[in-house]
Amino acid sequence: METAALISKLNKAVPGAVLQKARFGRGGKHAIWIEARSIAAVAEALSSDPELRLDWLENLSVAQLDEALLLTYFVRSRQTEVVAVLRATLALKSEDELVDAPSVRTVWPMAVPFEREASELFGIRFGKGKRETGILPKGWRGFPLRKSYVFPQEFFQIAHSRPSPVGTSDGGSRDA
Amino acid sequence: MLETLRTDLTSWEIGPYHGALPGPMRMKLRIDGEIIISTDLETGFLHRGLEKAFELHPWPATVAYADHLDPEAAFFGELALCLAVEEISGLDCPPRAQAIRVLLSELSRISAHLGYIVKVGRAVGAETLIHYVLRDREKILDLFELLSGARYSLNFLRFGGVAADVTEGFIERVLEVAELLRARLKEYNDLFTFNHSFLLRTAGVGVITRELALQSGLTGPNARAAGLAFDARKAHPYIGFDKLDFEVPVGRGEAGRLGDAHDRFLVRLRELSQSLEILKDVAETVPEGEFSRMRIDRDFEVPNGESYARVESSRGLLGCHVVSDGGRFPARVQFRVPTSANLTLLPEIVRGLAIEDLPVVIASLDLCLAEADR
Amino acid sequence: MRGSVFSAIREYLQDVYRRFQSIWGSLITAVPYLWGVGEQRKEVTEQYPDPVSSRTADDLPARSRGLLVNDIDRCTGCKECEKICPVQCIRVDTEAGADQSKLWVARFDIDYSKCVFCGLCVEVCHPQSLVHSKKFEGSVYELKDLVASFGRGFVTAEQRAKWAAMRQQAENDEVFP
Amino acid sequence: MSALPPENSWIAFLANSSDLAAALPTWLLAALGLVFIYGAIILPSGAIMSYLDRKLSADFQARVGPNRAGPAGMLQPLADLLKLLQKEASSAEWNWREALWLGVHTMALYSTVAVIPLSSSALLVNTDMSAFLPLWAALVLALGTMLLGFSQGSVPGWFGGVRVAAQALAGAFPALIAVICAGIHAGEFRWSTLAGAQTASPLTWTALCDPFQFIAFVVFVLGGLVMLAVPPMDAALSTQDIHGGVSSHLFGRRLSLFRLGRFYGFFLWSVIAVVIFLGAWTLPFGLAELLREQGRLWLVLALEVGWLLAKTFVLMLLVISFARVSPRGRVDQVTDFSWKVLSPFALLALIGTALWSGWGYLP
Repeated sequence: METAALISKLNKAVPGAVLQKARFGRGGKHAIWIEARSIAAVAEALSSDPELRLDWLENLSVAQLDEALLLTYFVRSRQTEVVAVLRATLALKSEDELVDAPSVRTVWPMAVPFEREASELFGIRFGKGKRETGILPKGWRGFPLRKSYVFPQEFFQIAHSRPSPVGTSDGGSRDA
Repeated sequence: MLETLRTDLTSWEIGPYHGALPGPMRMKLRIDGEIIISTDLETGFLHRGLEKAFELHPWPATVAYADHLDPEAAFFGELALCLAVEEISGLDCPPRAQAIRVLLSELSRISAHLGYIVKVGRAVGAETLIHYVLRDREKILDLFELLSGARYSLNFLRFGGVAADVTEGFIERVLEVAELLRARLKEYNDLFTFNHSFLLRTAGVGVITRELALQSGLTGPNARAAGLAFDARKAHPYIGFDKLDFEVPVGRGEAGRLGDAHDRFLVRLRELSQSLEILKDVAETVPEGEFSRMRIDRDFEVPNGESYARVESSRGLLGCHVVSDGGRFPARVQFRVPTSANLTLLPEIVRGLAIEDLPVVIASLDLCLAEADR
Repeated sequence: MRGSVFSAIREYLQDVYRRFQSIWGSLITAVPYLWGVGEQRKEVTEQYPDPVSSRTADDLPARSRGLLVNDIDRCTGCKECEKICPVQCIRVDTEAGADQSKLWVARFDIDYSKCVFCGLCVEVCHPQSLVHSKKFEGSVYELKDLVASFGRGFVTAEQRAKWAAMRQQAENDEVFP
Repeated sequence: MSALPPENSWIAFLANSSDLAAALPTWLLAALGLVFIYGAIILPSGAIMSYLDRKLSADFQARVGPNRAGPAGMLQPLADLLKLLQKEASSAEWNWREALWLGVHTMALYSTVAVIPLSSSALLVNTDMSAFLPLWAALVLALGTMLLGFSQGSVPGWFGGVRVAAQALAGAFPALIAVICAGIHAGEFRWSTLAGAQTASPLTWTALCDPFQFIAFVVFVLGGLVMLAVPPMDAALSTQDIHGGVSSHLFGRRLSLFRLGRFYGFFLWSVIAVVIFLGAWTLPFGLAELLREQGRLWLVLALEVGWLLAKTFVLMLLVISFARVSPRGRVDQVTDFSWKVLSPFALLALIGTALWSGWGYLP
């Protein structure tokens, strides 16, 4: 299905949700930029539409660009071979403040592990729930995948790095 | 009478380190007698901050990190990353390099599936089979070493090709090993696949229904065993898989029910033989030419942009979403790993099973904690 | 007959038969291994480390990635390897040498406790001085013994002054021949 | 020991061998004899079998197996024993329950040394029901093992204990019936009678003399595997499924005692199977009579023990090779196999044997 047709369908189902059509990668692929608040409604519309039946959230990727988190939903259908990319941005307020985003796990149950991971590593609160844990140790502070994150020197008095016999390099690494 | 007999629930924690587990994770079981009532999974013990590490290293060094996504089939991580980066920067891969990539991809798949047979064999206590399979997997690891110099972490792919041309005699040895493995597969089947005790342990155990597979976004051989014929090699052909003729085996529920542990085992065996076919086809027709478009360069820059590459790894759909801000370092590299779906449905399918089925089900799911935790 | 006692008994007997048959089938697959019949059924164990039956370092494939070795005479001290190393296990310190053309590589340390043997450093090495040897036995008792040093050592202050003078001399010679 | 040993018993044998022995009381001789049997026959058999087991498995699995300790690795069992003996306990706390039930387990096992038949002249207990004595010992052993599992204070130990008990009960039933089959054939359950019913020719061995006896023999061996949790019927003690079950927390010396006990149970069972079904110790070519006429009683004793042990080892190796290629069963499948497959066939064998043996007496 063409992106344009998809957008017109969405405009009908959830008015005002679609912000714009954006290019995604090379080769004429497109992403649909949607309003962050209406992600859940869009998801509902896409999965319940009889023609589309986008019932499979293949991937949820989060990336930080400057002061915004970029949520990319790779959605597809098991029945109709339709593939779509949805995109929304969340503005970051401060370094260690949680950001809110609607959860899509009621529509796409497979979103649970993706949302859990993004929630923990980027500090996003999906739905009304709290920030989930599972990857980081209990009591870990900060959101490691944000650009502003500084790796702590120690955690509960356990030093994270041993003094290297060859010293630290000043070469290729960005964090040096 | 027996059905109404209820005993107090017992808690049992397995892990984080235990031989029956696929890697470090903790299972908190609630068991009624010996029936599993509920399972809580705690993962993250193997979180190495891999995705963060990508952002801190220059582009050429990231391939070495992609190796460590899934140590048992390191090649697929590399391949996904390279495909994504090549798409952004518009590099195309020479035909010879593509053929080498297909060879490596299928060899990795075979080696990972042989490793899977070992896991299942160990879970049901079939010692002899384990040794036979490990012996044969060694042949493939030797091939890897011959080609790239390493047995697991190949680090052989480069953006726009492969690191080096094939060594002399490699193609012949691939064909030899393929021939050998075909004979071995028959031996495994005679020894094990339809052994009565093995059927008893796996048939009808740990059934993944079609609905459950759909709900959890399951991919790979596990989903195919449940009847979902999705294969990224067919749905989104890459490195020339569209030109190859191969089948995607789907579970048939021969021994027990569709989507049980035995189906998962059989589907992988069938995939193995399909991969052998592909190996044979490709190895006989490796085109001549260059093996890489560019030499490795520390200052290699990827233009501003993003892409998403899909690869069918031995465990399922491996996606790689790469965002570049046009510099020497990636802005974001995200992997969509197949194991996280497997992990979410593990508590579902072990509910109501006896605790002795737990190792078998875990082994038959082919979990990889390194990949799930990253 | 379906569902009758007889068919139940027949099924039962078939099941018992299959059970013993599969054991028998497995046995006849494995028994030839007892005598190592045929080339494909020989023992594959390789003795290591005492005695080393095969797979000595020389038997490894040409591309095998063992411990790194740097030929310091060819090394130009360009630090490419240090910069590309994904785990920052190489440390190179250089100084200006006796003449303009070459740097004095005072320190070239590789920390094998960090090295992942990815081979990138070898690939970027233009003078091809850094190579993977086939040596793979690297276990030591102390962590610090895992550092391999290939550098020429730091120079003394007077040596440095002398070289500076030599360079100056060479420069002067060039300008006023 | 109310019944006095018969003339050809090894006690009389010992007593007659020297003046010093004749001066000692019978009970002391008997005790010394038991220690001798344990030290000179059972422990070496354990070492030999564990070596053969590992070599055979290795041969099956295309590897070399033990090859470091001694020539061709033959001293490996000894090295293992020495290693296990010097291991420290996993916890400093003395678990007296574990020690107690390990003690019961061990006593139950080694009490059978007194009843183990090794040759025509090495029979300490040879009553008209002596063939059942090892079975009772095996049930006491199961009780001891079960409580040993409970005493571990852990979930796997508890599961292991319950499974051991379930398997012992399931295996004992068909095995007992199989013994009765052999008894019907021989006419009595005395060791000497059971052995005496068979001659050196394999065709007269109880297992091969009629088809029902062969079924009984197979049932006896498989029932023993289930009863004593020998691989591949070792669901009760499997490392993968329930973390080693009973032995999950055993360590060092206690573990070596437990392991040796497991081996001994298997060994004992195979000895009995050979005595009851596979021609016992009867030497071929009438060697025994020949040598007895010449008065070489010691040689007869040694040859008979050797012949019996040789047959036992072959039987054990067969069972091991069968275990090496079969996946392990789940505990309910093992007990199901015992109750639903072995037991009906045991009953079939019992009826068949009874008819076969009683044919001539029928009117």
